[in-house]
Amino acid sequence: MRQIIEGYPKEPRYLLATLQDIQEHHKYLSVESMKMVAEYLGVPESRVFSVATFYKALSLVPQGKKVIKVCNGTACHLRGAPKLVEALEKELGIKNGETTEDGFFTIQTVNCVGACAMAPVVMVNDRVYGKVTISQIPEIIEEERKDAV
Amino acid sequence: MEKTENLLLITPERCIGCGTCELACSIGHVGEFKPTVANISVLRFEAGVNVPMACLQCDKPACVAACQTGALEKDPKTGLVGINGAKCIGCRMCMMACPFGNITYNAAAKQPLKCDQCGGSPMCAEFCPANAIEYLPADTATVQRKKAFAAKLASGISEVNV
Amino acid sequence: MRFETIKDLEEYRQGLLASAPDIPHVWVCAGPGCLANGSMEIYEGFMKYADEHDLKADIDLKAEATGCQGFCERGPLVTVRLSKDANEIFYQRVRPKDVPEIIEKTILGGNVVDRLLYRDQATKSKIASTSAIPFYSHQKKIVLRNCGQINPLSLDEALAADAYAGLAKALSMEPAEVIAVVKDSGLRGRGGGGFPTGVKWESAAVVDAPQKYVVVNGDEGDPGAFMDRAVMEGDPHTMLEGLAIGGYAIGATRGLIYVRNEYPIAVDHLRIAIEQAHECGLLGKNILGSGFDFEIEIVRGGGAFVCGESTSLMTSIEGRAGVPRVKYIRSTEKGLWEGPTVLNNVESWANIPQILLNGAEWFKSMGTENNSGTKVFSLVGKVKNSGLVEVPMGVTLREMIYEIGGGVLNDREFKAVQTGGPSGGCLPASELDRPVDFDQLKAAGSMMGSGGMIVMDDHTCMVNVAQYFVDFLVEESCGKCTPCREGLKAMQTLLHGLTSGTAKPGDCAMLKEIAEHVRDTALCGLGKTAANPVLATMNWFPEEYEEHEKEGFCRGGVCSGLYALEIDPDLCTGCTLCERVCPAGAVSGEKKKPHTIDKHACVTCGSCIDACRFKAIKVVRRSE
Amino acid sequence: MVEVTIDGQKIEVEKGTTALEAARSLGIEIPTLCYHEGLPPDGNCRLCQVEVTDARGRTNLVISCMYPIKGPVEIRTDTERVRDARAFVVKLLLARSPHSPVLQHLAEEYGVEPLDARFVPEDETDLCIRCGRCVRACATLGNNCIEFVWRGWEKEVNTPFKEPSNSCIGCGACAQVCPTGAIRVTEDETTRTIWDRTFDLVACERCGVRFATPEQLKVVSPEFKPVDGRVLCPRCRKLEEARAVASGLGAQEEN
Repeated sequence: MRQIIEGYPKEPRYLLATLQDIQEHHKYLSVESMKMVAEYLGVPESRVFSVATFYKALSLVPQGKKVIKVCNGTACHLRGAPKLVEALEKELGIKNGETTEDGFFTIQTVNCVGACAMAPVVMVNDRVYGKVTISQIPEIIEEERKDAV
Repeated sequence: MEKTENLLLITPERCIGCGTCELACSIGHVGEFKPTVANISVLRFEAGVNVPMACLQCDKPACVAACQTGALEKDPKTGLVGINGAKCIGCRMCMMACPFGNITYNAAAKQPLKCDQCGGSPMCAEFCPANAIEYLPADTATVQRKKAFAAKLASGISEVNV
Repeated sequence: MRFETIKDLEEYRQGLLASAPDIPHVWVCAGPGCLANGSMEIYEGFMKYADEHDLKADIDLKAEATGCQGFCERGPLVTVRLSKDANEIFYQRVRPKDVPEIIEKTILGGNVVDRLLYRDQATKSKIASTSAIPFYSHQKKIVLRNCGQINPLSLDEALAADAYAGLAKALSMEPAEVIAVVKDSGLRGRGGGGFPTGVKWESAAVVDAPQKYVVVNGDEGDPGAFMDRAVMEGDPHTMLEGLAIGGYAIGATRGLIYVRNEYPIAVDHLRIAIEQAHECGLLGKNILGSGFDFEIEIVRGGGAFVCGESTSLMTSIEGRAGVPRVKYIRSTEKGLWEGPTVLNNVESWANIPQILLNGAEWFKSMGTENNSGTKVFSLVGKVKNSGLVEVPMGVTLREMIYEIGGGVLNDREFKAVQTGGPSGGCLPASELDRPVDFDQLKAAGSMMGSGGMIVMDDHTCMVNVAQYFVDFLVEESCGKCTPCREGLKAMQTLLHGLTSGTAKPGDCAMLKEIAEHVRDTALCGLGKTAANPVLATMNWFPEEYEEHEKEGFCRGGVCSGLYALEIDPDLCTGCTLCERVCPAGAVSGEKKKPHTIDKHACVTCGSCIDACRFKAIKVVRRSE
Repeated sequence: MVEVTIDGQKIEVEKGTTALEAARSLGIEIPTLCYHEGLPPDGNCRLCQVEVTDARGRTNLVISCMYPIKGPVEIRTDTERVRDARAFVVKLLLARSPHSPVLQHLAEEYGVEPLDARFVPEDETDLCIRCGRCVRACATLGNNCIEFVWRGWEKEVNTPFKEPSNSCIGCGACAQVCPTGAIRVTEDETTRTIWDRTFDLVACERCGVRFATPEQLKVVSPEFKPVDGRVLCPRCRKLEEARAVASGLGAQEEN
């Protein structure tokens, strides 16, 4: 953690970048980590918390091993993304934005992953599934669960 | 102090402790006789010694130093420490900073209160029957008198730069 | 290698061109769409095959992963060119198992693999040459000219394709002359607003300040748009070059690129390109001996749509929550860290090098009056040929959708086309012959935006579309000003009422009133344009709003519970597709005989509408 | 100096003067919520709209608290469009905080018909209008203990990590500047509680009155001086100062 934080010069402008790096490595921002960042960069804790809650790329709660991102860009929306979210919620028994109790899955909707031609698109971590249908959802989950185990 | 046109001079030796200044001040500022909200107060001691206390309009005012919004500012022309109530955010630091307890805070109005010399014709001086409070042109003699008063204060002259 | 002078650079470039071997060349598209379709496996397949079969003894093969080639619908794409003068052969929907065949048949044998060719829907004939495919033949590429043509990680390839020649030319001119060329060219900001780029540069150039900045807005946030991503990933040097030219012109020694968080590949490619340019003296101190110093750094966005707004973007670069500032003082006077700042989007910057190199007249020869040059669009939605296209300004919507896009998916009826993302609007069929440029789209009540073009068919509910954008904006509003924070929420409440059949009489009128007020009173560009999706759909499709409010009817067949479905027995062929997709088991019928829908069992999910190839599923009013 | 016309009255103002300042100098009242003279302007509530017609004849709605007068413009503060825009802002804020007397009063003034129950959030007791005066006050004092967190409709003011802030000095300026009274400060005999943090109150070593938090006294310490080694409240300080004067005049120890 300290290594990540001290990778930047001690200037307030690196606040967002530092938090992003922590997010990337630890999958969320703990209160302790945010306090360390505040101290190192000389930024008020209130501002760190403000930035941490403003940007969607940052999360205050641990994410699942597999983060399922359902693209809800316009093309994906028109081609049925909302129904995919419903199907995922049903399959995993959690709401959009939540993480399963076993810590395997988090469902998120994202605004456009830039693969509109393959709409609707679902990303599981870095893996992209294109032209997804509701009936494929259980298979995808099964496959990813095996991978996570 | 040179730039000040007039000085509010307090001569406690003359004070008879009648409290007229407090009444005059409150009537001037809030339109009623209410010594508790006056910006001047008379402190009465034994043996008939009475001391009126009001803002000394310090040269280097602690209240101004404590104020972060510019609500309190010393006017370089008149030497007055003025309050812009609209700029006050109610932190009350001025009140704590004043070594003489000469600023109060009106919580209902969300305003700090201190002597503003009634904008050039202080009521306290006008109504003081004993000339314990005077409003006189600043010259060598009056400045000297003011310094003499300040020197008697517990904080002493050096600290307040009066 | 370090270029000390312009002459060094040009000599090196000539050397590259002269020494390039004339060997077969394979370009595997590694744009976002193809990558998602597994194009990396194909690329690796080529490399592996070449290794294993010791191809080099026989024939030298150059296989490369490129940026987006545009025709995402048909991906993964592989382009093959046998020699310098030969036509490019375009292979589509290639699978890893096709690789040996392409090598053996095409590269070694000189024949095409018929199965992988594009089949033109209109003529029903197969087309081998890229340039003969309608999707490409109507395009004119300036910004995308290198995307899909070069390896984005190779500086040499970029240099062979004229990279930094525009910068070299600019450095031999006076800054004011550079600005004059950009002004003359008529280039307007490609981010959406269409403000003249040269004028913006000039207003920053005249300000005297110790530090000025040029900034790239790469926070491409419009849902359904990925133009800038393609440029940053596929041809990073062009944008860096444009930025350096801008820096020289206005007197800025620092450039910043604000890249959307969701684009890690773009960040990687830009970072590598910056290092490459730095190493050989195309960035850094005393560039090409001109005395001009210029440094570029990358700033990653944090996932906030509002950061596409200029003042929010700058606030975000400064390391704070990306909240906009009241803008009565222009950024060109006081922007980033209070310094004069020119902010342009990726596409604007990428146009600059070619404008410098070829001149303002050349640029003006394309497009329409006051709208010179080209525009990149991501053509997506219910259109056959989804993909990335670049066309001269002034091409009509019809050409875009029907000739390049190949028409509406499943040949359904066209209903609307949405441009400008959450700030834009929808245009109906009656507007199809409208030329596409800044002024024309604005006149029709939409806007150019950054280039998302989303086609919608008759199985689209315009109230739902408006709700989609408002939902998006409610989530993305920074919440600073009252109209955007509270007003959008109120609009959302009304729209959800309409789409769920719980609207009250007068709700549409109230929605319109609130939308107009939000437009007039919000603080920043996001808020001021946030009402556009609602106002535009209300303007062109008032009947749909009325039906939702008064009858609880959704003619688009989208809003659950607000319609019923029937199968037209005359059109139904009994193919059973609808029966198979129905999650509720509401469709029944014998094979090859017209099917029927049990309205009581139907959950109105609409899956069958999209599945039917014969337009046999009809949306009807519910019978109580 | 620039000459501008405000509601028909001409006035000369310094370049850069805001429309609000110019109007107020003529005694023309423009309602404001997020604006506070002692704080940097933010322009977020959008209540102080006025219409400005520039030299080219273009008329726009602007927010007067931040619109800088740069040329000879005409400003109108009470047109139908202006009243309409202000009423819209009030209507939205009132839906969020239906029990706010300040908003109720504005709604009455602008003839606002409140939005129906669908637009009122579940927690209708929320008085905060997200104007950020408290945040700016705290930042101006250099304490930075509260900030906006989350965004959009979810946006609210809170302490870091929703924990009691360790940089808070309990001065209560945030509550003092809040235009709607949304911030609660509670005091009992010995403590003051604000933003979930409870502060001891320092007792005057003479009269025993609890008058400040230790954190406040620490901040003010360059100016604040104990008298004779005793921490005194302002009233007692005044008394002690006067006593010093009095004893110089021969007064005896009183009481």
